[in-house]
Amino acid sequence: MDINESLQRAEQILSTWAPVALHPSPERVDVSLPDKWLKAAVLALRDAKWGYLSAITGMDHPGTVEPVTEEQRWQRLENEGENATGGESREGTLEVLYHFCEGAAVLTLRVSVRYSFPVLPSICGIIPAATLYERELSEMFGIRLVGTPNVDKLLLPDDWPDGVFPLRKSFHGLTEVEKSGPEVKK
Amino acid sequence: MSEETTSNAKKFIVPIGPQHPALKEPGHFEFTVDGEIVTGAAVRLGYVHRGIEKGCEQNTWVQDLYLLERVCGICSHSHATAYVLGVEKLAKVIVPPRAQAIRTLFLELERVHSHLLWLGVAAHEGGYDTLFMYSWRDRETVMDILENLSGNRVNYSANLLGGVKYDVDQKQSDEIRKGIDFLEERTKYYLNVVTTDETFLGRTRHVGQMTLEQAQALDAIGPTARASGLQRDVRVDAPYAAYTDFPIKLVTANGGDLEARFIVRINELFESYRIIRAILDNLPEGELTARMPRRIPEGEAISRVEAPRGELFYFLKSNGSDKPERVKVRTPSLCNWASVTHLAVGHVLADMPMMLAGIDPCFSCNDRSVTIRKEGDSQAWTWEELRRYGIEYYK
Amino acid sequence: MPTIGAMLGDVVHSLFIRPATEYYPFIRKSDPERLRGKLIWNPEKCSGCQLCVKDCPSEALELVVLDKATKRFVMLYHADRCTYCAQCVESCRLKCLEMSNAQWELASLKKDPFANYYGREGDVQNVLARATQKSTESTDRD
Amino acid sequence: MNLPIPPVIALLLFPGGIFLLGYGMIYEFVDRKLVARFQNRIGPRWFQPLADWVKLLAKEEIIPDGVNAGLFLALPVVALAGALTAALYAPVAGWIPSFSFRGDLVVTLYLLSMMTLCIGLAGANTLDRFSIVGATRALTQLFSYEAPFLLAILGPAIAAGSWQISDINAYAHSNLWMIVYQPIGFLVALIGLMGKLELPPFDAPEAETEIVSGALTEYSGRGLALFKIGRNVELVVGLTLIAAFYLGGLANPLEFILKTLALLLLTAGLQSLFARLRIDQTVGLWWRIGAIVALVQLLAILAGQALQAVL
Repeated sequence: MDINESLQRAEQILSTWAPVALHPSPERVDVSLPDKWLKAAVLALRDAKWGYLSAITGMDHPGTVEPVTEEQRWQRLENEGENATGGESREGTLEVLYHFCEGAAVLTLRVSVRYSFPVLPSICGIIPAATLYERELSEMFGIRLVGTPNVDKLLLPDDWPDGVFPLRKSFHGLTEVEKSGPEVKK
Repeated sequence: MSEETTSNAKKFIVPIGPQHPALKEPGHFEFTVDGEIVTGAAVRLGYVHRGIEKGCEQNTWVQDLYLLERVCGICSHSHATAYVLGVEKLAKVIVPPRAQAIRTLFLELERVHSHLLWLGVAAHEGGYDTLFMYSWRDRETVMDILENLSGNRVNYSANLLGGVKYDVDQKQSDEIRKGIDFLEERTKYYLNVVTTDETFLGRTRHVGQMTLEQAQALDAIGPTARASGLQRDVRVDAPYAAYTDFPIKLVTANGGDLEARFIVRINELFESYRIIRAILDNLPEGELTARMPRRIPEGEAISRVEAPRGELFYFLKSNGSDKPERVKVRTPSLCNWASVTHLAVGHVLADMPMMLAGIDPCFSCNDRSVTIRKEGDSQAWTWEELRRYGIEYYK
Repeated sequence: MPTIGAMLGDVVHSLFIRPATEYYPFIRKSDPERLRGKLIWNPEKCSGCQLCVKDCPSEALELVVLDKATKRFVMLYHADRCTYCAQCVESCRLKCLEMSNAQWELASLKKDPFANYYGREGDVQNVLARATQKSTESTDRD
Repeated sequence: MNLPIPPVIALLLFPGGIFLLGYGMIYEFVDRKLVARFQNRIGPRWFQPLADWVKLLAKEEIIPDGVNAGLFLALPVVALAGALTAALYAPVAGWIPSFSFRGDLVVTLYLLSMMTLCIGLAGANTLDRFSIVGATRALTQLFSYEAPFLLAILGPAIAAGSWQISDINAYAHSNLWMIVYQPIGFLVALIGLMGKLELPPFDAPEAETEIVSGALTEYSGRGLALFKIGRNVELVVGLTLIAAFYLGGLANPLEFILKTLALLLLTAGLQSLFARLRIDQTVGLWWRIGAIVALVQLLAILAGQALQAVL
């Protein structure tokens, strides 16, 4: 199967939801989507029989974590003048990459969610095999997947504390969380 | 995962694993049975979760190579190759052709050892211990070849970022050829055994049958998919390393049952022997390594390798430093679980180990992230707790 | 053609040949030439660049620099931590490291035999003395 | 050999009791060694079964929660006692059976089935799921091989015109080996014995890759040791009966050793040749082929005898 043909077909299928497609390398096409259109896009791919779901990758993009005081904000406004961003601490995002493969072509659907609302629709209804990937994603990154058939622990121990997600950048081991975690919950 | 049945009868669940003689590695399956018939299946992984993906973010690119090689003991070279190919893509380094050919040679030798290992394990699950013993005896041949080539039976660490460590000289080449000739003879014998032995066919024919449509819907990969007639092989679809120069013929079968999986894997062995011989005949001359920067330029790379069990998927993200920002590993076994849990329903319990073995699961491959166990009231005991308990008990 | 007992030939044949099992601790195969065993360090050429230490995935190497100008180094090699990947051998631009094909049976009741010191006699004594001093200091404090 | 042995010695020392336990262990060793050699392995050393047994005896016996403790402890003893009692009616070591009466063949066959019944009960007694599945399979298998096995043993009995083991033994000794004109019966009996002993390929009741150790999963220490030794004894008794009936009788110890070892070689070969049969395949094999074939053989014998009487 020709790579370019596959990629063009993918772009065409997805053009309704994402007009812009990037080509990071000759065999790849990257498409950014808002989360509300994820299911529709996946369904369209499935209906057109384009490739298979190869993997779901999660990525953590932490925001600026240090809290900014009022004083610092004024300071920054003075220093940077009109271009100042307001000094708001930027909220971290979690990016989820759905990799589809057809022959040599790799299509990546990129969806971002904010830390404060890490919710994505589940695609298990369309692709049953996605359940394990989704379970891994929600365990490792704390993304809640609405409609996924099974939310039992897949990889982490059963007594893993809630709200601790090992593949987030802020995770450096369990010891402190362990001490304070259960009390906070109670 | 199991569909609720209308009867209110108490479910009878047969657990297999995490410690169970059928599984040489820890994984947990719950089969809901009605008599001997399986009515539901669920899987729980993570017992050998080692935090490799997280660990990769804390090590340098060079160190990660060896960490990732240890994701799996059987397909270690596939993991290392997927990783180095991705990093080389990021760094835009062209690897000398001789190095690529030697990588491919190792990949195929690894496939030979993995498929022979699987043949033995699957036979053992079916209670055919004689086949198990013989296939593992013959597997020693390829293990010896690998040991002589790289100095190690597993974790060959033949790869380097930008090339390979070990060259193949004439003497070794002759040794490999001799070993391959012997193995080819034996493989023919095994193909005959698994396709004609009545008792064994009774355990494999029409067991765990997956149609082409099901394989497509369940996103199966590797030999499991190819046994259902699905033409899916990264070596053919997207040739990497030296597969462009030494093209692979796609091996498929149409049965979709366990017998077909045996046939596909054994026929793949013949294909591997052919490629190994072709590589030895036409080994390109030249350097073994290319210079590699210590800091990898910013970017993302996807690299796919056909491991013995199916497509291995690596996603690498670099932030321009000497450590990766994100390493995502999607191992082939993870893809094929769905085929087991969906197809188990309706089969008898006795077929379950065979079906589990049919996809050649690799639990170390599945389990990669962090495991730090919490002390206290839990079923998972830490080593310390266990020791303390032991001391208390024998006081 | 379906048969019963397809492995009959092999099974009967086995009665008349030697078992394939190796009598391991009693009879040993010779070590393959390329076997990756204990690491050997040659101090003559070392420049003290620490690349091997930096690249080691398992923190098995420590290079103590006593005096860089006169090339007085002591290499501490933990054979128990080593994964025998040979990355350090490749990383070394001056080729002062190599893997011998000896000592691969790593079983011991103590950790001590795994710590290998390489370097000039006097320097090693020096480093060892410092190490013991440090450890006694720390126990004193406790 | 016809030396009279006092009952106490016959029970405790020879040919029952200690002798049988030791001899069973030797046969276990020979069996394991042969299978190993068939698989091109070395196999265990000569004292391995003894070492296993001593180790098991020395180990703690764990009585799991939720079982009837009395039954749990009694079953291995009953199983072993059944096998040992059966040995008293069989011409073990080529000696005349220690005890003998008309119809003792039927009693012996029942005693030999005690083992499987005990294993089934032992499995059903515990709450463990593997045990229960194993017990179900063991009993299912019992129902499938028992009838053909019985029919296969009946063949020689009818030919000899007696239900007494010593009579059949004597008849077999003085006539043409029955394996020659009842080959089917011989095969069914031998394979039936393998089913009785749950040897591969009939090891579905204790298929380790599915149900760990089957009905005996919860047994440890002495209980397990007794079951194991009981099975060894049953192996010896079973081989003795088949050798006595089909291989021209057992008149002296040498004949006994040679003939039973030859049978053991055959069973070891059969063990290593096949993949494990699923329980449904086992049942199907016995009822669809085993029972019918054995029945045909029996009818042939009866017809032959009727013909002989007419002539």
